[in-house]
Amino acid sequence: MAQHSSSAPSAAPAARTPLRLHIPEPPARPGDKPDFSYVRVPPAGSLPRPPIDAPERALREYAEGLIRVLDDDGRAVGEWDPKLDAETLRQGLRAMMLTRTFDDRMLRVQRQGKTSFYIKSTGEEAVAVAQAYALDPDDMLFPSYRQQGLLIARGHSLVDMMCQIFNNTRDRLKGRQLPIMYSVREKNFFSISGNLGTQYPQAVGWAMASAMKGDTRIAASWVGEGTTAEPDFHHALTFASVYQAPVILNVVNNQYAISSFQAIAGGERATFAARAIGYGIPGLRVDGNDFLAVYAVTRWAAARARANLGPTLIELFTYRAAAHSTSDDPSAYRPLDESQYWPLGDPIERLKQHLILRGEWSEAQQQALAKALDEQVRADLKEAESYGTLGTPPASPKTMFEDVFKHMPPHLIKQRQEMGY
Amino acid sequence: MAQHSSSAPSAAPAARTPLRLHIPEPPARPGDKPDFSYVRVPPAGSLPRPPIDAPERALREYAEGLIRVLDDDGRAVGEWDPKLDAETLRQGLRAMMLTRTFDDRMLRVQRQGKTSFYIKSTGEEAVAVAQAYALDPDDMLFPSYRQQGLLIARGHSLVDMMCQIFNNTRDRLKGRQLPIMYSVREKNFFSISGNLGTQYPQAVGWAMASAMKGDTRIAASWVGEGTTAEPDFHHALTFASVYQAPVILNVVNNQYAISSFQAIAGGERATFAARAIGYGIPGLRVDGNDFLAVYAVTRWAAARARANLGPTLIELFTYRAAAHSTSDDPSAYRPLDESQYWPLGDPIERLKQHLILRGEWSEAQQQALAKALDEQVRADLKEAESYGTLGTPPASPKTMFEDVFKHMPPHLIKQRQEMGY
Amino acid sequence: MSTMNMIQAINSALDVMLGRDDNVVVFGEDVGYFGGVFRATAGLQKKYGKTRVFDTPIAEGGILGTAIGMGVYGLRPVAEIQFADYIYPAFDQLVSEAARLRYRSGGEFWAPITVRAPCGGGIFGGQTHSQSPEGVFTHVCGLKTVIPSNPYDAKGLLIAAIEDDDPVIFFEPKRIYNGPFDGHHDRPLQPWSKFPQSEVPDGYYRIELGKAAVARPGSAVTVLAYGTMVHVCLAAVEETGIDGEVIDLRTLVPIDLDTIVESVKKTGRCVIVHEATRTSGFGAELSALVQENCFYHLEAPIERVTGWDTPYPHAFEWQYFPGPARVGRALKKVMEG
Amino acid sequence: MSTMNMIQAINSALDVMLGRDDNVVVFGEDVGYFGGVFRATAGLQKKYGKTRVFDTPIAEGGILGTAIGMGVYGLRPVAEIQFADYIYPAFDQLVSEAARLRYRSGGEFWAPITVRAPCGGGIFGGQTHSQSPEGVFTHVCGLKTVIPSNPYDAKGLLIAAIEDDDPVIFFEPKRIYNGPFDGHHDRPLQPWSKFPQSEVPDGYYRIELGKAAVARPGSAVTVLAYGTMVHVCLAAVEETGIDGEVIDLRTLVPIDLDTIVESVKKTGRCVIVHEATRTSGFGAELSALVQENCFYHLEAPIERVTGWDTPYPHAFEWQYFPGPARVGRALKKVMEG
Ligand SMILES: Cc1ncc(C[n+]2csc(CCOP(=O)(O)OP(=O)(O)O)c2C)c(N)n1
Ligand SMILES: Cc1ncc(C[n+]2csc(CCOP(=O)(O)OP(=O)(O)O)c2C)c(N)n1
Ligand SMILES: [Mg+2]
Ligand SMILES: [Mg+2]
Repeated sequence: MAQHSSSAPSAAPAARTPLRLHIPEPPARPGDKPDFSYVRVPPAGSLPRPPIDAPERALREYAEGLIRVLDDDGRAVGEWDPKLDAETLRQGLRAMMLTRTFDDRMLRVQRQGKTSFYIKSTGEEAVAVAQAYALDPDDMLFPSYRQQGLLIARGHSLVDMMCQIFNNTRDRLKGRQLPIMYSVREKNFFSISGNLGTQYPQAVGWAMASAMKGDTRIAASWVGEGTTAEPDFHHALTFASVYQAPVILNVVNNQYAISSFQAIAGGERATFAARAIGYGIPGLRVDGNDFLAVYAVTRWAAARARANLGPTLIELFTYRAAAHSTSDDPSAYRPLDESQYWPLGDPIERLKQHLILRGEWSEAQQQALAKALDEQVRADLKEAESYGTLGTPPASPKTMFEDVFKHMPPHLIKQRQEMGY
Repeated sequence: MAQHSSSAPSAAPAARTPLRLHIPEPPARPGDKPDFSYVRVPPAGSLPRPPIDAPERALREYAEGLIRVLDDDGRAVGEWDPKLDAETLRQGLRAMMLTRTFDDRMLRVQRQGKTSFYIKSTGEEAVAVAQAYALDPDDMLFPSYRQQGLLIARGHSLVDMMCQIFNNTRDRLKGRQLPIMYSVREKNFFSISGNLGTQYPQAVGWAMASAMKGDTRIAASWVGEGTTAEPDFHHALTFASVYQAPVILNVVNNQYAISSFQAIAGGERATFAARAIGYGIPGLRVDGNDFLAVYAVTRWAAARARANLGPTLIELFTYRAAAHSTSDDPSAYRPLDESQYWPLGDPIERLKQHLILRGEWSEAQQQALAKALDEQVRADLKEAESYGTLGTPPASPKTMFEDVFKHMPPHLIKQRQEMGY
Repeated sequence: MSTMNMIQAINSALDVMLGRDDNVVVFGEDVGYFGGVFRATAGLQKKYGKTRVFDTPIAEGGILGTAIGMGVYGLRPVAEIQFADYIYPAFDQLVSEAARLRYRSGGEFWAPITVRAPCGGGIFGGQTHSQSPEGVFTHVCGLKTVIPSNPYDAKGLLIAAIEDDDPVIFFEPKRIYNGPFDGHHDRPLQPWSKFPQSEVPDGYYRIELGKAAVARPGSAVTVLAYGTMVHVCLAAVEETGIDGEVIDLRTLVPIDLDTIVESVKKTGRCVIVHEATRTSGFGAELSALVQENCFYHLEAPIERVTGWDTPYPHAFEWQYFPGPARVGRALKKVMEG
Repeated sequence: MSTMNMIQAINSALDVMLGRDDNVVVFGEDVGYFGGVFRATAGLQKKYGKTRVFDTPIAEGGILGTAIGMGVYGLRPVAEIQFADYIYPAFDQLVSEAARLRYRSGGEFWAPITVRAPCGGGIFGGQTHSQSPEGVFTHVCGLKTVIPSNPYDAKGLLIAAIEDDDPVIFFEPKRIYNGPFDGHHDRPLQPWSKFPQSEVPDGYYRIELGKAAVARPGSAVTVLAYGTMVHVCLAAVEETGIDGEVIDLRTLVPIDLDTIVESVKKTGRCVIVHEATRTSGFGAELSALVQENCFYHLEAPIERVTGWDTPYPHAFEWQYFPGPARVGRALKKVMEG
């Protein structure tokens, strides 16, 4: 053998093929016919409900399947049926409808120039509402900006929400935040951040603290599928896995991140629920437009966390039916009528149909309720507007120097004086 | 039903159990008997070699198994045997031995105060050497600080490496870097960073660029298992998956990150190779002390990348036999003799045994080679020391203002003058 | 020559560079098919193809980490961070990697990347769509920081940034994308087309990094500003009738100290204006430099007019934004001082 | 009362607070069983248990993200970042979250976290174990930044930081862990035990954040410094025989402006010293503040002595480190100026 150091020999290289870069694309662009052939929709009820102490390894099929309870006719089928009583379901239906009514009204209000910005959750109401129902009221929520349904399901005052949206004299956030960036401590609803995903490890930290203290409350957090690419997603899963934190980590896969199709976030090669596998965390994929399935899966994860069996990742498979926000125009990047082709339907319609099928609801009741909710929202709006809208200063600008620190340091007092206060 | 909004009802909460936080622990601490019962060692040859175009989904067993070629007697068995000729193996053995000899000598040199710092790769030589052999010389390497074997296997001058370690007059990094933070452009060996993991997405970006240009070169990168918790690990896997970058992402699981056992990095609930599953990337776990297995798995991943079939994550399962660095004392956190119990043996011993078994090597040759290498390293050291050691200024301090930017801007010229140059 | 607003000028710079140099690639969140949330990359994917102009996952650190790798390969990546407020997840790749690579490798490797990020307030964006984080980048040796104030400069500087072999952070004051906002939020915005700086050559030209421009010559006081604040300062000078020399820094690092010192030695007075929070903002460095270099010429204390040391409060945008009234007060104060 | 070096004083502060308040938790990389790479947490896991003192994954952003969540729950997390050079991956959680939480939630939530990080050079750590990044944090409203210069202060300030309901970045100049290094690297280090500041009460006491200390009274020139540089400045004053008043800032934000202004008004001269790179370092802010508040008292330009605007070069440590010779030259210069 050679006695002097030499380069590593490489096996005779065959003529190499040129490499090429893959850039994911959505199946349809404006002008194209909507195409959801990439969505595999298994029959409702086809997946069994595992025990809450099943090891992650035994749960892999849930990361790639789709847990569904409501079938096409609105029947609840299979082991995952949470068997909720009709009154609870009517309440859930009502909360979803209230969320949608609120969203629609606030969009109009923004169009009228009474506020600068709004974000709807249309088509995704089951996510927030059913999950709020599946959790206990003292569980701590670390949401993104698209889970207003959590607050509504927890019975928070719409007037209070509107006052934040208007930044008016009753805005509890003192005019400091963009509309919809709620913070409602008494509902255990954490301050929403404008920076994507930061709440995810915070929820894990909160849950770790709860476990350190021998408390019984768990935490839950939400990000969009686009946000899973952010580092805080990885931080949250790593820490949740290592310390077996009692937390539910939700990924709301509504197919889009502003204009980007979910393949750009990594949805082409694996589901978002599958991300959990690599951390030894159960990943469950659920039909996000199926109130019963969302409720059941969340209950399962909550029970698991409460039993010191650790975290769960839930991918809520749904569709963002509206624009990203009032600053967005989806017709620039996806077919105009795409939402009508979404194969998992509308969460409100599906729950309504289920209740009617059970003989617990009727079209007439539905219409009456819709009207009542509309009136309620209008009345609340009237009250909220009486405290001012965009352009009504929420309070003295003097307050803008408060809460930077608990106690105002000299340099801020001086700057406040410089401003004239 | 109630007509007014109300809180989400929660199913009657059963008496809740107090939560508790899980803190992972290694199986043995100083004074305890070493315990590697957590390591499952499947027989060599038990896993088949899949075709390079196998879908990720078909490769899951590799993320949790352990690909091994050399059995306990040193025989190469099973489909993964790369069937390397004896001369190549002798070269590989030589490069591993040279790496170890170099490490041992440099440790001594540090102890003598001739340099400030050193990091050994003892016990992990097969990782760097076999992987260098499995890649082509023009493939781009983005290593961590523990893959000096890559440079040695690529035939880089030891004198040049030593001059960097000494920060002497021939230090190509002009005295700017901590010892061992090599950068060797002509060997396609990227500048090592002191910040963990940053090279991972950089390797992906390099590979993306290669693919954009229709080039044929691929990239490879290395991090320790502890570093997988950093955000750049997630960035790299996400981008590699989305764009199907021709890159090999290696995780060297040597059981420790300074004092932290791999469970603290998340190794308790899943393997590090399994992280890949969630991104739809094949994750292969390999016996990192088995030269043949490491070579074979790397060749497989390289062939896959070259065929435009995308990235691969390889977990190299090994053991850090030495201290983390010269600043570390492992007897403070793990049993002193732990390395002797490591179930996967020593990479040099195992390859030697294999060659002897094949009749291609002997103990006498081994001893002669060891002696020759020791002499070579001593001779090189003598030369390197002739250019200076710690405390010999590498060049004029004037150079410290160069290379901050390509062209020195006025404020740096001024600062240089202020310093007296 | 065409009439362009700042978005069009930036788009044109990218277009020119994509056309001239095959190694230029443009990417970021929503940058591809959609053309960016501010439309800065509109039409470019269609023209140059999906591997030259493309969308990325929402991971600013991943965007810049891969950009550095592409730069090491030999490309000239131009990455967009959707809002400057979202650059922080990429901070480590910028500070520890892009800025250090040439130095630590003894010149073997470098990161010829350009990072574009819309910055600044005045658009009712609330605290996470209004920040001006340039100050922290000026503290990081190895990074260049550029902030244009008009379409002509934006194009010329962006081309120079892309051609630069060092990492450049290119902040775009989004408030002036459509017109030179002077802080009078209650008056209609004048579009760029009414101003000469909207006359932009269609092809290639560059404005050297590191050179300030005198936006308005004057003799009474030197006003140092950049980005949106250049226009605010011009208005304040106009309205107070104080003959201020308004210097548009354009590049913060490397700074054009000669132009600053020459002016302050002439006027003997100096007002520094930026939108970023005051403490340790770039104004502090400017103040230190001016007093170090012009101490014996200064006739009054240097004044800083800046954003307050609070987050940008949504409803108090105009109390926060350093408008012409505040700048005017500072001008009067230094004239009296 | 015991004799403690800085590591022991920090360990004692943590010990006292873990003992006093069940909500205090201590964690970070290698912090648990091992007790930290600098041994600052040695013995604490054994004493308080694994859920009070523990190791974390290597993810600085995850450490601070979870710390914020724990703080929201009601704990008082004390997180260690192994070296200040590695704080950047956590930058977003610090800047966008910890610093903003109280403000954006209208006071509903806050982040009472303490982030300990060894900083500074002079230990042959090369460019990634030597940085002094305090400047960038002082630009972030909502964060407090503290840097002690001796064992007594370190313990008292750390206790105050832990008890503070706002996020505090607590930088520990690692060069003075064992003794007050004055920059004379060719002389043997004097251990802390030879100095009165090593007399540290065993129990609880606090030093209020936001208050500077006069390390040496003087009348000729005001010297502003913090951390290791306090000792370098004391040596420089001694060696030049110039009667400098050396002020140890201790807290950078909120800054003790009164003490600074009072001194400069008395001396009429000012030298500012830090180890961090010059451009936009905290020295720039100090210079701006001094000239804004003491303009008419200044008799010479304010001088800055700082690290150069380059990474910390391993082999040129002592050319980079601002030692007593450089400080001495600046003292002489301002006295002549
Ligand atoms: C760190 C950060 N980067 C970028 C943005 C800008 N941004 C706001 S929403 C959004 C898309 C998020 O998509 P997804 O996570 O899927 O949530 P969805 O809007 O669909 O609910 C982007 C890129 C941001 N707010 N924060
Ligand atoms: C961002 C960052 N955080 C922390 C450190 C300090 N540090 C250096 S090596 C190390 C352990 C790394 O362990 P691992 O990734 O397993 O690699 P190994 O040393 O075992 O090869 C740590 C924490 C660092 N260099 N960079
Ligand atoms: Mg989405
Ligand atoms: Mg390791």
